[in-house]
Amino acid sequence: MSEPERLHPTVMAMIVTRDFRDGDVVNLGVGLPLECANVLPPDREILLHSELGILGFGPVITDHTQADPYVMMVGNLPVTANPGMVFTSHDESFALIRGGHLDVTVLGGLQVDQECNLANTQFEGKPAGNLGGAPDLAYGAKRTIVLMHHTTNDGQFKVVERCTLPLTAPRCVSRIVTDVGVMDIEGGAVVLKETAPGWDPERIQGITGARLVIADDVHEVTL
Amino acid sequence: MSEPERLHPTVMAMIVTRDFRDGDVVNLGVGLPLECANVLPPDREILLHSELGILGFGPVITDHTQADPYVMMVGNLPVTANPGMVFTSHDESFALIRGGHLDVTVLGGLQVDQECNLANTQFEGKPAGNLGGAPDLAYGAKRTIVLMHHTTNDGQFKVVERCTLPLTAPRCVSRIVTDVGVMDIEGGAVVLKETAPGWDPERIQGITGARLVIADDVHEVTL
Amino acid sequence: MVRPQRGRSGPLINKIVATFDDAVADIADGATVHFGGFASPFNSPSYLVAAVARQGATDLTAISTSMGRGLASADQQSRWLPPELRPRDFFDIGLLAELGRIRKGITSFAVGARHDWVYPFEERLAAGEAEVEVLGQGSLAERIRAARAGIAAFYTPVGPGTDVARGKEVRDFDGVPHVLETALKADFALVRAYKADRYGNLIFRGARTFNETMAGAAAVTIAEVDEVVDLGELRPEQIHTPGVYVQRVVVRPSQPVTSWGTAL
Amino acid sequence: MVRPQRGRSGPLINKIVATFDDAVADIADGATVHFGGFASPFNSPSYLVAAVARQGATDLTAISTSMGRGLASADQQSRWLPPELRPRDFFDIGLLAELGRIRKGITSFAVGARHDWVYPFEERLAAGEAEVEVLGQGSLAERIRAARAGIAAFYTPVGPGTDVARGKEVRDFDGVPHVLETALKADFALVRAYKADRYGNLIFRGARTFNETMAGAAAVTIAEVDEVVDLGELRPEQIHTPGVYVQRVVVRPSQPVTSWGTAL
Repeated sequence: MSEPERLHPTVMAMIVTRDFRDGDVVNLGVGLPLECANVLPPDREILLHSELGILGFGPVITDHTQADPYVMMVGNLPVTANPGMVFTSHDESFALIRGGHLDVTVLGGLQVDQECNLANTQFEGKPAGNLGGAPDLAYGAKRTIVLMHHTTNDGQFKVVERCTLPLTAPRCVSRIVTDVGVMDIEGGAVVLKETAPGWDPERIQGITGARLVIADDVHEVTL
Repeated sequence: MSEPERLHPTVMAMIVTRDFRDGDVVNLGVGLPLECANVLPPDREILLHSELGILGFGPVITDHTQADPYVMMVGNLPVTANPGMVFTSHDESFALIRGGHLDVTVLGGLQVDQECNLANTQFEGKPAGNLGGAPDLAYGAKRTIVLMHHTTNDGQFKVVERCTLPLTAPRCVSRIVTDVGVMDIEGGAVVLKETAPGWDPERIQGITGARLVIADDVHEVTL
Repeated sequence: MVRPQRGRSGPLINKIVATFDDAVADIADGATVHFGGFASPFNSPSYLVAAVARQGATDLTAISTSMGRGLASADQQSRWLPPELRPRDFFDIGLLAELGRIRKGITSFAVGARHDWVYPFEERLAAGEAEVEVLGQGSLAERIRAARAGIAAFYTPVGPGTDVARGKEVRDFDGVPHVLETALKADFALVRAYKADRYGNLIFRGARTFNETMAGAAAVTIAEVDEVVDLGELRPEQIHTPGVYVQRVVVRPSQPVTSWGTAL
Repeated sequence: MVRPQRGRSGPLINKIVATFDDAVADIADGATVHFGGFASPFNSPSYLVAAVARQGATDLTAISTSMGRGLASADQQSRWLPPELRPRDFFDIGLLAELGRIRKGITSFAVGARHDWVYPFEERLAAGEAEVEVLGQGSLAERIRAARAGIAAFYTPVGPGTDVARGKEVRDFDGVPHVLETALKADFALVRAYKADRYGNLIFRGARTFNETMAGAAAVTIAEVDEVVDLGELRPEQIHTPGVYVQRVVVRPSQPVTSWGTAL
């Protein structure tokens, strides 16, 4: 029995961004989280932040001729210069993060556990890791959302009872959006709130390493 | 027997500034120390700093019509905007001070003792004091020069064996320039190096609360 | 099942507040407030101070580089300007001290710098009606910056060997004694800037003093500005304070209002 | 007796150095060096890195947000630009790792972010020829800023509960655990800026990354700039880094030099 289709990254990003309010200050990690920059309606005023010192940028630029190499986010991706944009130093950028001035951070994840711990630094087979800005972001933002595939390429669980990889940040994750559903971590449990079309809770539990609590009002994802 | 004439503040300032080298970064306190800004030859490039966040200013402006209220140093004194001037915040201004980026600070003093301690915060008769920027300046500058009258208005000693007033900063003063001479503090002793015209060492000792060591080459002040 | 995202869900960002009285209306008795500037009519958040005076909040902890001169300020602080240019709308926190609103000052300049200069806060102190914590400007600025930056405490080499270090932890780093100082976060920060946009981005004119330092070091930062410009007019490289540090912006009146009692 | 002060006693301030090779000539083996930028051809001090490679200093402690990709950098990092605009003169500290010059890295990105991206420093690490200290970018930036600001150490809430806090003091403030981090001062800081004047005042273009953070956090800060302008051309409000933080300035060549081995 083949598994149902998983959610497209664009849809995953739309699930994350549907709750953003105008004025929210949101840091987007590289990879999947950055998709969020591209699905925000242009009439919304969400201030996007990237830790190298840019705040208030718009969508990723795909037309190379329009790219300004001085307006880019982490990962050397050129982004749109929105009115009201600000540049800072790295130390001020993290003053802003650590000082509690971010509303949301959307991070990628390798493992998230039911104690809200996040591991997103790859150590396996590597002599060291890459912490990047995630430790500060996960601590400093009022809300940390992890946006990731529900399992690894080779089918290993990423939503787990207890992270086995080194922690990037402890007790920080409030929501997990994956390609099969939406989970909130509440009171030490992973609560399944929304499911991708065709994915019932049992099937999601089957690819999840933590026991899922099924929300009373669990429903198919809406945008 | 009336005492010889004391040095004019302008001359005192010239004694301080004669050792400045081009490129020196110098903070000037209010009061007597500020005289230094006015005696620097215009062809010298000494970068004057004031702790509210201005670096690289020129002489105090006396022609009111030329004053720019946005270019002023501590004490609300308008100063000249030299090319290359920079404005900063207060925190960056003190990062610069504390971080060791100042060559010289010229401070006023109420008492200086032979252990290089400085007291320049008035407490007598007041319910509290004014520390201002002096604690950081005296610590952070490579060299702290105190520019002050040798005695108080009512004849009390200001160069003393041990400060009796609360300390502003410990073990910081390297040179004292007063209206009767120049003293360096070396190895726990106040060493008299230069004397004002008409003031011999004995007479200076007579108005000094610490035992003066007379330098072998003590001489009349030169500019 | 997956439907397209709907449009706008709320108002555009607009931090401009119509009046100074509105801007400070929610400062409660007992609040801790950063007051920016550096004792000058040209960098003091004068109209915000006056609005706090009108609003009546009392029992305040005031964090400010100096405790102010009170109503005599404008003349004394700008005596070097031609009389016709002297601002008549300078109010500093001495006004709040005069009105008995300040329970505690955290400051670098607690009193008049001469025996015959006696300022309102000093009189309150002498009368036992207020308390004060005096520290050097560098430690004051760094403690405020730490609050903005989410740093709980830091070790500075400035303070050991003086009264400032009393009761505080002193520890050696590389053989040099350092004193532990903690972050000074406030409920409100009142700052003065030159231009702002509706996002709250600020630029300053002249030395940025404690205005830049304090912006973002409080739950609510309120900026008093000379001018509000269109979004995009302030260039991203030139903005000193990112708007995310600022919650409210109020524009100064085009003509000076010389009485602090005037609703504005 | 009191004679008028004599005239000039030394040269005017001029921090402009003629060549990159001159600028880095005194970096000794074993030095600790801040490398600015953030993995982009447009904010990396590329020509300074190349000059250090030519100069030969080894056994370096390199402080940098990432440990670099080495000679493959330019293509990989600017693949989103039209080929004709891709800089061919991007050198990052991966070059120094390739040459075996780095004994220790202090960084946030020690390795390639994918299994199949294996960078030079990572190979050295795997071979036991280098060591590394990995920490989050916020703590890295703050430790460097602390060095610039003369702060010995600080307590940050970021790190407790993770490997970063191992062996470090953890202390509660307001019930939240904080880890003690110390200042990271270097012998040299190599930074990239946009414009400079002869005082060493700098302005940056775009995000200022670690370039602004590191300027002033070393005994000697060297700035690689696109352009030197006349003194006074940079407005005092717009200068990002005061010249007192900068000891040397070198101008980038007007035409890209694509080989790191070319004396410059």
